[in-house]
Amino acid sequence: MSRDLHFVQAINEALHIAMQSDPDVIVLGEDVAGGGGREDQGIEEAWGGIMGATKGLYKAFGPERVRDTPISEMGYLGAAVGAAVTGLRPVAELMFIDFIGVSLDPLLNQAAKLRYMFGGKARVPLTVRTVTGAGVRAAAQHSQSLYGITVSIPGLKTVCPSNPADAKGLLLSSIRDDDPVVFCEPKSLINAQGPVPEGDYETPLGVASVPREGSDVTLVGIGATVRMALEAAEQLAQGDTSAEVVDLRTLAPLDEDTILASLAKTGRLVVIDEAPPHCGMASEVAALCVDRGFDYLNAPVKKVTAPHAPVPFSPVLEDAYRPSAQKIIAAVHELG
Amino acid sequence: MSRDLHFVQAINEALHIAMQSDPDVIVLGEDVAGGGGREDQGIEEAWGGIMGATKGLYKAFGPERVRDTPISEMGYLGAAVGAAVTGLRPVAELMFIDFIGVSLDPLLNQAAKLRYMFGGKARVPLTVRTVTGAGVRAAAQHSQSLYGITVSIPGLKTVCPSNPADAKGLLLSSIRDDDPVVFCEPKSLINAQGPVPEGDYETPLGVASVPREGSDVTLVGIGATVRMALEAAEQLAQGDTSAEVVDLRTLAPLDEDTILASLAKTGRLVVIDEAPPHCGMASEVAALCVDRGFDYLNAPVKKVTAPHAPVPFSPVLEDAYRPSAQKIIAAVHELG
Amino acid sequence: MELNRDQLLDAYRRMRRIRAFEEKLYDLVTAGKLPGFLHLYAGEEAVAVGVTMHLTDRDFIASTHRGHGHCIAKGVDMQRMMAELFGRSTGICKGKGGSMHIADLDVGMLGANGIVGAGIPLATGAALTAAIKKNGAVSVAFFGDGASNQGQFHECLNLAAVWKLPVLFVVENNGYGEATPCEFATSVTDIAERAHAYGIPGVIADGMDLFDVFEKAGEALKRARDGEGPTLLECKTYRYFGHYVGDPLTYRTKEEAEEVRQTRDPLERFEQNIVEEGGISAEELRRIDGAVAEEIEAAVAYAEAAPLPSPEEVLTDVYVSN
Amino acid sequence: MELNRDQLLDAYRRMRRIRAFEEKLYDLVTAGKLPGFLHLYAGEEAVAVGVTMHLTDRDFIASTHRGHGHCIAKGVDMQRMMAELFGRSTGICKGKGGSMHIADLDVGMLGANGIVGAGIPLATGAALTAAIKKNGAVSVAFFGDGASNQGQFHECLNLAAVWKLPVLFVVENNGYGEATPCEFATSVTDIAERAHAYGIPGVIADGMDLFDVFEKAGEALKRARDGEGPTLLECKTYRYFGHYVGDPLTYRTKEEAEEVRQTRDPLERFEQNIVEEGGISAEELRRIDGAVAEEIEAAVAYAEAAPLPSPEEVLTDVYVSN
Ligand SMILES: Cc1ncc(C[n+]2csc(CCOP(=O)(O)OP(=O)(O)O)c2C)c(N)n1
Ligand SMILES: Cc1ncc(C[n+]2csc(CCOP(=O)(O)OP(=O)(O)O)c2C)c(N)n1
Ligand SMILES: [Mg+2]
Ligand SMILES: [Mg+2]
Repeated sequence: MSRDLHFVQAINEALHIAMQSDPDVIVLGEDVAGGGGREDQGIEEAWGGIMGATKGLYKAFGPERVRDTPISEMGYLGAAVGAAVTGLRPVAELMFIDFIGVSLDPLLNQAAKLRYMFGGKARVPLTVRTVTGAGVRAAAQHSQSLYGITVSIPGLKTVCPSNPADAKGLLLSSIRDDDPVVFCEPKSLINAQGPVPEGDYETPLGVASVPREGSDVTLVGIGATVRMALEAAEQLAQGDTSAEVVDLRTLAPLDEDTILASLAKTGRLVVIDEAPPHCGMASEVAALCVDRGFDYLNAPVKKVTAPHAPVPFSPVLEDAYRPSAQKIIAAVHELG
Repeated sequence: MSRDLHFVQAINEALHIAMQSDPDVIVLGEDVAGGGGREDQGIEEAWGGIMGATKGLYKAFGPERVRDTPISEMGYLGAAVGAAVTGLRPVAELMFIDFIGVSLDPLLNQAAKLRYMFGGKARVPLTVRTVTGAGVRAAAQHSQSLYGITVSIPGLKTVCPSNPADAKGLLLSSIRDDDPVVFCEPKSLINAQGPVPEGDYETPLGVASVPREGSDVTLVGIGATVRMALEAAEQLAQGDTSAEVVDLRTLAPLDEDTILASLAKTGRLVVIDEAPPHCGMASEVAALCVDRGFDYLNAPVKKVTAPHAPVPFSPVLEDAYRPSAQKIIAAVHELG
Repeated sequence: MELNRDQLLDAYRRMRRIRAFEEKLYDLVTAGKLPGFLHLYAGEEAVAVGVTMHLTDRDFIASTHRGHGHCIAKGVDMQRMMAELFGRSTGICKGKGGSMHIADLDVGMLGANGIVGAGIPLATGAALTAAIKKNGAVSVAFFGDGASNQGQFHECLNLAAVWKLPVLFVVENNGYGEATPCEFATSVTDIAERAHAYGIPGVIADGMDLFDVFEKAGEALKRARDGEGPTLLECKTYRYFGHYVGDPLTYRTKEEAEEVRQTRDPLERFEQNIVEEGGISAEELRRIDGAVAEEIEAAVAYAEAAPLPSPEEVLTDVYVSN
Repeated sequence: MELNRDQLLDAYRRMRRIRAFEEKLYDLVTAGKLPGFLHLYAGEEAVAVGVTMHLTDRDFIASTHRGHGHCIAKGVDMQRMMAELFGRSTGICKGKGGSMHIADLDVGMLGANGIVGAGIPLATGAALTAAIKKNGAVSVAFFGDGASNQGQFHECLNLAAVWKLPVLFVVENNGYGEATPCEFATSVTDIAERAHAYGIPGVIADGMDLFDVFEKAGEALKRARDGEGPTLLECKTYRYFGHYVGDPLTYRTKEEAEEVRQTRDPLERFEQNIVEEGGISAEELRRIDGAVAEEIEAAVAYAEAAPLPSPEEVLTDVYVSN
């Protein structure tokens, strides 16, 4: 049975299920309860996370397992790594992925590398939930799509769902995965609605989906750009171009086979990413195409990304900055 | 007039010239003097930087302009941004690029974005010198080639020289550039020798070089892999394959035209990078080829990179981990 | 340190501007007229004003996500601030920055900052410039109680202490970091205590009392200008609105906020004091209030009439060279 | 806290092992037999041993780039450590880690760490596990004076304090961070002072005196186990060799190091003490020295004979799932 839920509710449901089903799962981050521990003052879990994703966890699972942290991302993410390697399964919230600037080391040099450096002895079952992308006028330091950084780091996995049902299933898989996972929640989707199955289910990591089949061109989307790709596909259909849409879902490990299978069918590919163009996922997918997919290619691979600029504040500028169905269609037309 | 100098000596010379020619240039970092300020104890500039790159600066320019910092990368890089935006031209040393884990924010969210966020009012003439790459048995946390991260950040420039002469000229350009530059010194080249012109000269940013011309295949190298590419080209020549070698020199902004011109000539391209394969420079170059260079391509673009793994310690493993002339030749042969 | 009549009136005017500006923003956001996220400074006026009264345009300040008050106190033009918040091309940052990135280097304002704690190294660096150029300037980092748990706080206080930089670290302890009370996140009651860890003076001021802030900031800035190094000044204060406009404020009681407003409001206390002892009449102050209200209206009018940026602006100002 | 005869001998043996191991490494590197960069712990033995004597395998420690001493004290197998340093496949990390990443979770050793300060959050996290699982375990973070200027130090001491975690923070103040004397980089004379910033006890121990370290660590660990939260323990110590093997040691005088060896050597002071007051004979200690020397030789022999990893190993152990 499914019901329509907001993206953030799907996340919340996954967290409840994960904590329910495994006592080693803990949740920590800034204001994940929000004034947790003030029951005596009649105040309890005032926020449940800045987006509400952790609502109800404090009441359900108590102060030991649901912890508001100081504003110390490096410290608490690092502590989460230490906890993960000694027997817990922490789900840490990094309020915005932009804050990786003050907390990269625990991911880059610890979580990602401990297992390897220790010759296979360690497991780091850590999930870092974070929010990515533009679209809500949050400007340059709260709107980035920095998953290209985490994808580039061997030892990490990176996930980015495009809809509520996947969000729930992928988060459950991420939490239960024994490797460190960076779980990206696109800001512009937080309040998007969609059908979400009830109960406990896992959407496997490393497997892309094909939300729309087509034969003339492949549109590869990530998180928030999947909807743009679907919208573009819809409009292209009216002009007699049949576009197939691939939703990467997991950015690392990348489901190369699904991308290549689609390319084999269509011979043309456009990849759409909210991030700026260089050293990101768009280039990664293009590089895959020109290596393993070379024989299928009938046209250049086009990237529709943000420009090589920080995210501007003004709505006019931010709208011009982001990818859109229009830009995707223009790129498809450029393919000839 | 040129003389043969070690890479690190070329760097040192550039720093002397830069400080000499502009009183706003300051140098700061951990042990850039090393016990600077202990003249009364008969100890002065004990180290001159861990690699010796800053030797003699303390004596020549004094304690105000040459500053040993506490082990506080985020703090002193952030302060360097603040100093840059208020009138100095700081050259900060980040001892190993791996330490970006504890110091990303000043680059990611400050240096790179201030000008844009301030509507064009700020200038951030900051240079961050750092050491990259494997090859000296320094293991997982001291051997990374993380410039893919800085390249992905709009607002930063990233430079990586492959020889002493370029190191000097590019460093002078970087210091004098009004934008923030991350200057990468490949660890395995630090003691490499080569002819270095005397005096003050600048090698322009954003311009690749072609250290070897050829007609059958283009080998794109970065920093330490340029030598590997040249070695491979030499060996390929014996098998009647004429390889052209492109040395990127600047990773951002990328000299797309030089790459494409070479590809137009050869129709085949292999890109070689010390970094792991995903979301890095190798994918970036491949993506360029399959977009703007599509019409020139006669074969897949192959990436010769480190594997998707941390850098191992054991010499056998580290040697297997790194790109090599052999691997490049194998990739060229794969192109058919 | 005595304030003369002009200074008293100036202090009042600056505080009133901040209060009026923030209240106007609250209304504008609530009416759906402003994009983005706003963190309002109302309640904390005495801190920004008490400190910046000691500064000239050559002195730099670095601010936080809650930056409007610091900007206004430091002299950033309110019309252009307002235009920025409306996302207009005549905004102080051409509409590219928005609330969390308002800056104006011309008046020594190094920017609001969306990264908690990240203004601290910027101010430290400005102090380094001042020290090396020996130009007599000082700098000030404003930041919150929550920010004092960031690594950047620690690294920079130590750095500034060993280098004896002319910088003042002002922690605005408003009792909360978002929804979390200070005592749940911060292991000391008085953040000024943390000065011990750096061998520098730690001073507490009543952040709701302009005179106290003015005096203690003045002493600290004198030390800084005299080459005696940094000070950590904790101002105990309170924010009247939520963490951001839209915050449901479920983590504190209405009574708590009401009581502060009734008993500790920085504008009212200041008024009481200067009317009683400074020979200033309430009417003068009401005239200022009126003039400020007009300034704010004019700022809104200016902003609303200002042109939007053109989409090509997305690509400019990324590099000096473009 | 009294040490019985067995404990005294055990402490001596562990300290001797560390000393002998490090001296052997110095010779091996100097002879060009070992790859990579080594940071030797000789001189600081009393710290690692005095602290870890209070721990069992269930308790975790996190270490630094200067980690061999902590490993040996915590019970990591010396043969497999040596094999690791030789880059062999039977090394404790299969040759993948090397000196700066030696780890053995089975004995509660969370790894040496190449990132200054990065062991601190790992130990803090281990303490969080202990607190949540209520398994009575504690954890210890060892780090240097230089590391106390890192943001991670600050963030974790605060975090551990507000959460009252069972963790001991041991700062090994050996007077230098690389070539820079502590007082040039660190704004307080006694790093223990920094405890004030977190409202936790700050204690100074003579890091060259096993008894003093043992006693003060014992008290702090008792507090931790009793749920009273973290302690910052500063051990004043000294490293005999350079920062790394190869360091030209131009930043300190020969006399300085010589004097410490003559007057404060932790092994000699300990020996004097236990021979005089502990009823232990010098001969017994010489027998231990001999046995340890044999252990070290055996470790080298083991390592030299051990197989190299096969190149395919590069790709394993990246993920659990591969
Ligand atoms: C590095 C970082 N972490 C978290 C946030 C999200 N955030 C914005 S303001 C804030 C609270 C700051 O509290 P405090 O420093 O006390 O300042 P106040 O809001 O009370 O003025 C948080 C957690 C951020 N912007 N940057
Ligand atoms: C984040 C980081 N910065 C710098 C270094 C380089 N480095 C390695 S050890 C060291 C000195 C550490 O000093 P201290 O903490 O006092 O430890 P000690 O070496 O004296 O034991 C430095 C700067 C590093 N490894 N990591
Ligand atoms: Mg606050
Ligand atoms: Mg030290």
